[in-house]
Amino acid sequence: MPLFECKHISKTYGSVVAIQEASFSLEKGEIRAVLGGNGSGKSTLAKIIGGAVKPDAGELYFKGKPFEVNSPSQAKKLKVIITSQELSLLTNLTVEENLVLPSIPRKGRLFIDKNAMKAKASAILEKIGLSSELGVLVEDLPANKQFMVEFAKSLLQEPEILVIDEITSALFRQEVEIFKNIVRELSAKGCGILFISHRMSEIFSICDSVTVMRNGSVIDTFPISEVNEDMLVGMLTAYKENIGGQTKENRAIEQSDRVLLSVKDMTLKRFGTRVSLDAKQGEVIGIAGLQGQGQSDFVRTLYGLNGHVHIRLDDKELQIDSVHKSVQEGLAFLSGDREREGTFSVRSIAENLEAVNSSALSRKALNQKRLLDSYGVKYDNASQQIRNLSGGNQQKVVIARWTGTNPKVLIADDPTKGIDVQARGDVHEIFGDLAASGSVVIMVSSDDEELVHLTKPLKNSRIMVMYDGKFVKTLMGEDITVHNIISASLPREGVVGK
Amino acid sequence: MNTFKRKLLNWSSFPSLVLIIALSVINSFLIPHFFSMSYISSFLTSYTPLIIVAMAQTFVLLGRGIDLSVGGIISLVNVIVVTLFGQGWSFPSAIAVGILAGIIIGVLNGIVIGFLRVTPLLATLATTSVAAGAALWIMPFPGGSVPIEYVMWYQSNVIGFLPTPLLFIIISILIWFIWKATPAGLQLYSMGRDIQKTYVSGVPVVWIQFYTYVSSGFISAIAAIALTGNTGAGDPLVGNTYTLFAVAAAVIGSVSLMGGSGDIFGAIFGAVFLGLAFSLIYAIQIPSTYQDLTSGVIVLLGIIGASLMKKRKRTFSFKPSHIKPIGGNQP
Amino acid sequence: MKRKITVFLSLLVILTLLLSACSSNKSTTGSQSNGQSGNFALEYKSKKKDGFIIGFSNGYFGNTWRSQYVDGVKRVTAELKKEGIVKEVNVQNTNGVPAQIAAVESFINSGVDAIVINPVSSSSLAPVVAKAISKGILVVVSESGADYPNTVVVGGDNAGFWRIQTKWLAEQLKGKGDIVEINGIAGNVSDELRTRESKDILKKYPDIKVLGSAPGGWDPTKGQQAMSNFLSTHSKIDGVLVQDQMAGGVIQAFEAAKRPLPVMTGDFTYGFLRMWKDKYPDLNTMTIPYNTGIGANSIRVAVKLLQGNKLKPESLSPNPLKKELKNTIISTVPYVITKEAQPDAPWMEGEDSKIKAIGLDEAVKMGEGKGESIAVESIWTEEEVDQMFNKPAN
Amino acid sequence: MSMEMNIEKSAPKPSSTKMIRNKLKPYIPSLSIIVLLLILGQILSPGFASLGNIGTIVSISTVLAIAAIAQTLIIISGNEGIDLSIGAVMSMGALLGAVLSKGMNTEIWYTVLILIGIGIIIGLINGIAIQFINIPPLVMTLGMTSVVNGFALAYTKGLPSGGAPEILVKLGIGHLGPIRWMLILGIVLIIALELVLRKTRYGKTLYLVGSNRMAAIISGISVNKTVLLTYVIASVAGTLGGLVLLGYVGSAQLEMGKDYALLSIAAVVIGGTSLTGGQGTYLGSALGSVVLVLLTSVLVAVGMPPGVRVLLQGLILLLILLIYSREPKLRQ
Repeated sequence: MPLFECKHISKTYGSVVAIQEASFSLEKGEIRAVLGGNGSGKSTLAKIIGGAVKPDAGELYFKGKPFEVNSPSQAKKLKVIITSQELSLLTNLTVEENLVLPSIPRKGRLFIDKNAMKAKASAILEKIGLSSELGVLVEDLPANKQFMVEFAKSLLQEPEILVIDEITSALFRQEVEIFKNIVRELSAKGCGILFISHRMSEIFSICDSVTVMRNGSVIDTFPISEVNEDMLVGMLTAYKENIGGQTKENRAIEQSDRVLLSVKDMTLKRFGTRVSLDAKQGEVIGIAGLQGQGQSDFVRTLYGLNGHVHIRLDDKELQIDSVHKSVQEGLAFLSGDREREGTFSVRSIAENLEAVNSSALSRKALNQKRLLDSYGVKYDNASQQIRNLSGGNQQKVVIARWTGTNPKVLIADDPTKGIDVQARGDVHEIFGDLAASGSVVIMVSSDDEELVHLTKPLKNSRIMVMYDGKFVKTLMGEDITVHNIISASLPREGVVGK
Repeated sequence: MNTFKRKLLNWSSFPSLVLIIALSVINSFLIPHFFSMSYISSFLTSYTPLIIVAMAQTFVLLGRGIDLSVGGIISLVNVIVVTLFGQGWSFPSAIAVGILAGIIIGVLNGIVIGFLRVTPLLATLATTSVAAGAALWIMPFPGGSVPIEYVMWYQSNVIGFLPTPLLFIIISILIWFIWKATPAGLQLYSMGRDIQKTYVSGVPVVWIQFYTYVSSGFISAIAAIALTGNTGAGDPLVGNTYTLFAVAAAVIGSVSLMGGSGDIFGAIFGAVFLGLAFSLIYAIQIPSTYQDLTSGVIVLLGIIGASLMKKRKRTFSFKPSHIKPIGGNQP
Repeated sequence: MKRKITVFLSLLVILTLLLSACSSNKSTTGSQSNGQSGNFALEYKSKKKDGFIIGFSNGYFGNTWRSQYVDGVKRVTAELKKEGIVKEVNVQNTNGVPAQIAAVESFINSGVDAIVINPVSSSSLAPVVAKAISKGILVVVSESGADYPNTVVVGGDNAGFWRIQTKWLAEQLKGKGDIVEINGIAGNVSDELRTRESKDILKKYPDIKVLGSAPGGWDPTKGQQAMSNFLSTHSKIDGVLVQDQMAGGVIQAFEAAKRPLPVMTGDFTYGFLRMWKDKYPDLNTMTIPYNTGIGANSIRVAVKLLQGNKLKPESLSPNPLKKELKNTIISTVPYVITKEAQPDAPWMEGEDSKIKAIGLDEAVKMGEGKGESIAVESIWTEEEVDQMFNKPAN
Repeated sequence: MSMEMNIEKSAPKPSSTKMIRNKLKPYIPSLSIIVLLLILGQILSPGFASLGNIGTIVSISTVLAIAAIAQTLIIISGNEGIDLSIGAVMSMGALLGAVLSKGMNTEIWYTVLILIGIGIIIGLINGIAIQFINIPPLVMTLGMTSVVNGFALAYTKGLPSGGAPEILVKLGIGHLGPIRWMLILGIVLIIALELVLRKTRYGKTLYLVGSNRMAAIISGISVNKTVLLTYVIASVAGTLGGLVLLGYVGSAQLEMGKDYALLSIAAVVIGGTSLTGGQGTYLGSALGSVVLVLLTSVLVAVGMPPGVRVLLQGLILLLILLIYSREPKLRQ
């Protein structure tokens, strides 16, 4: 008898089918990877299992009995826990308060037992290597630590089924190791684990089996030993030749020595440092570094989000005093945080597309259908709300919003976060095309491999590594490797004066 | 010592405390006997209902709701207590029924907002009509009375020098501490910050919402009992003016309308600030046609002042402080 | 979950009981104001002859009637200050019971000699008034009815105001027809006193049918909306019994509906009178100023009392809210304004001889140079006030 | 990308009837309540649903609908946007309108100009405090209410001179043929506002700003300008709406527009505009205004003790909200 079983689950949002007749089962102690492209229904499936989304049809069984829950709290009572990239942490509470929120220890049935709460929290924090964060407000934690706390929160609930929805994407290497150990430990105890991730290396290093989903359907499930990366990717997508540029030829980009964008001694407020950058026409620049070393600060400052900056663009000296000005001058900014900085969720796809073009720049309307189709956006009609699209499709609309205006410089801050392999390849291709047409692309990514995939195949490209608010290394050509990025990212004597 | 200082400076209610101190200094020059016991006791007699109703509002605001029905509840409780007493009920039992009525309106709010998911602003706008209409129906015309002993007791000192109104405030604070000490206290703050995340964390959020509105109804009823000690009679329109002042007091006390931050002491300070502002206007003889303008400007300055002080604390980052990036590169 | 609710509810019950128990604690016997049998205000013993400080608390502020009422207080204060009798009159406008209590408390704390109060509630200011009196402060209730013990009331003549107008309307309709009523604020004393009166009068005219009555809150906007509603649902409306400020709104409603203007009561502002004279000379209406001078009158009476003068028994009438309490000087309506002066008309029968029946032209003339929203007003002269008091003994 | 995929991914266009139904959908609740209330009114008081009365009710609704202009725009602008000061601003517009125009037609343009100026100032203060000092709109406009009321009182000393110029009275109660000017004004406003919201750059931007402020900033939209402009338009609509109110009532009175603050919020929400911003139509708000006016009218027409009327009004409003103005369920 499987530990958990889904039979013919379906769910639609409006006219968009999220899951269609999905079935699979999970054994006791099994670590199962779930792999799928954008809108393949992984996250919806996770939410259905966790009780936060109600399926339209289908049956769920847990330990052989029907699993009928009406809320996350009921699922939690049955020890079916989900932990997701959409963190469930409340930023105004402390770490320990967040950890115990699902089941607050009580004394005398009515009151909170503060001591028990602290004890419970410190035990788990020690396990994940964050004991020093006891009592700290979650809003004061960096993102990677927030993800670890989110993970710890699920552990505290002693899961028998644990669904992990892409929480490793923001973690550091050493944290990923801790994470893997804990997952293995859970599995040894008999917990069934669903691991949703795009990171192949993680999938291959911890999972026992893998379920592939596409377009809301379960394609198949394999023991991990029977598949390799290429096979999986092949199953995910109809055009495997584009993935990550691995099999792709170097693109011919118009050679140009003309400096399109030049920044001199731009101050990064948070670090008190000054940085400079010259970018030539057609260049793709990857910005790398450890989490929070100023990569985001750099691109955001450059875009005018942190106050006045002085730049030289297309042979013009410019005082950028607002984002509006940046956009007018041909800068574009793509954020990976779609929900907050990308989409206008209650507005239509068409309005989302026109946000920059007609609202900010008052230009003539775009050819929307052509744009959407050329990026392969899956949609019903352009007047439907964008929130009905899957995450990856939403991000494509946001990208189309910018490329439709022919920007001179495209700045991207971790633009492929939470996007599947296939869409990621599409995005890289779009960036390459843009550079080929003479623009500059500057991209920050938390994923070193991604940066390598983006820049390596291109001639006019480099990776700049940041540490403590400064550029510490520039990698070009054959030097562009994950290994070199990591070694340049780490603090070394001579680089950091402290 | 240093951590105490830091804690104090970071305390959400600190700005309103500063406002109170500033206004007290001004008032002490302009109002004779400002620091006398008799002044303080008469101040408390007058403003205790406002202080309490601001606390009631705080419960709801913390959970990212709003309760516009508090004024209606006060009127309703007031006329019920007076009417029942007039019909020969014992005063304590009349009070018990009155408080029950407050709770019932709170329950109505809680059901409509928590379970049936109507926007709080409009739901309570509708229930305030229900409460106020019921009050007017029960007592179409001001009148009746409560035992004179009760009025005397309310306006005297309960033990030695402790003014009785403080007792009502203390009871309300007690309710707050009970709330805070239970899981519901933690869940309230978390719900105020993000209801969806709190729901996903397995917290029964609709019940927490329900409790906040019931508590608000209950505490507003306490405010009504205090007010009845001050008026000694029934009046179907008596609570009208409290609703918006309660919101203003809470906001001046840095209780966020966005939920999840602030505490009950901020609300108390905010209410005291309003009281001091009005006292100031009564004391300095402003021409009557300019009084409304003056009080309006003072209240507005209070709001702006509290906001500015709060803002100074978070200088870094252009993002609203309540939403932090998820997985972005910023710490 | 059920357990939680039980715990929660029982907690509420316990707290409720606790609170009830506290409240029933009759801890103080207290010295209840002054033990004397008479009325403190009527028996007021003068402490000084001049330089009085008076607190004037006006419990509602938000229409032009009140503005003029308060303005009257200021005008008479200026006079009295010039004479040196009064040192200061601190006028405080507040809205709502709690604010008015606070304002009166503040007067008590600042040590005034007398408080003149236009209470926003006929009942709810009793404790604070009693507190003031217990501190030896003279309290005069102005305009609005309230039956607070140990006070003197200088009351507006709500009863007379509405009695005469209702009678007039009934007479114009010759005792027969369909009318609608647009009243003030439900739960307000003045409105209650007025509507009681019209009910009594209309009982005597069985053939006059009241089609409906609606509260207009003395707000012309609401009055107009109510009238529009009546107009649309009743094809025949012969008369409208509408209180003062809303009369203009009623006319607008009729105009908008393109219906002939009915027999209706009017407004006492010069704006209305001029409109009546110039624009609607054929309109069958009348008006009685509900006297904005009552505030000024109250101050005058308060000063006399402060000086130790005693009111003649015949100056006092029973309190409109409590007949056995004889503490009220009715500030009778000064004029009855009809198209032509009709002093002998049936509606004037039995009314105070001080009420003057005047014609529209005369009334308009009185208002020359005055603003549209100014109401016809009459303030007692010092002599008139003197006549209400016994001659000083010395 | 292959052609094959394009075909697969662009779904068929929905039929035109379906489009129309979708467009009408947001208005169905208010329209059905209007019909229901008219029938109820007709039963309780024959003649209620007559053409004349419907005209009257629509005209009365126009005043509320003007307040709803401000409320709709501000609520669409998002970020908890709400305007509690609109009632006070309208009262002030009426009072100053009477005083400045001295009741004369000749002074009307001068009056309008000054009122627009004052509206701009109030809107700027509101907008700046909300946008730059981060004061929640509810609180800022609440504070502004007492300041505006206080200002109007101080300026007029509570005794406004002048009156309603004839031209305004004509607008307020006059007819063009069989149709009331107010009805025409209402229709003109609906068309104008819908055009502004749908066709102008400001309108399109407003929806985006209301939907997601941060995304709007990133997209290079001048969010501050849009929000400030919205508060300014709202206040100007308020002061000029005060003139319409003055014409409708015929005389100025302190706080005569007081009730419109909360009523307009209710109208907007009944009209299907979500309080979270980024969505909504003005036509909906106008229909919501009609619903509210109709509700009061039915209750007045029936005749009952005042307390009961208020109570019933509350219960019916609650019922309306329950039927179709509910927030999404927590569980999707």
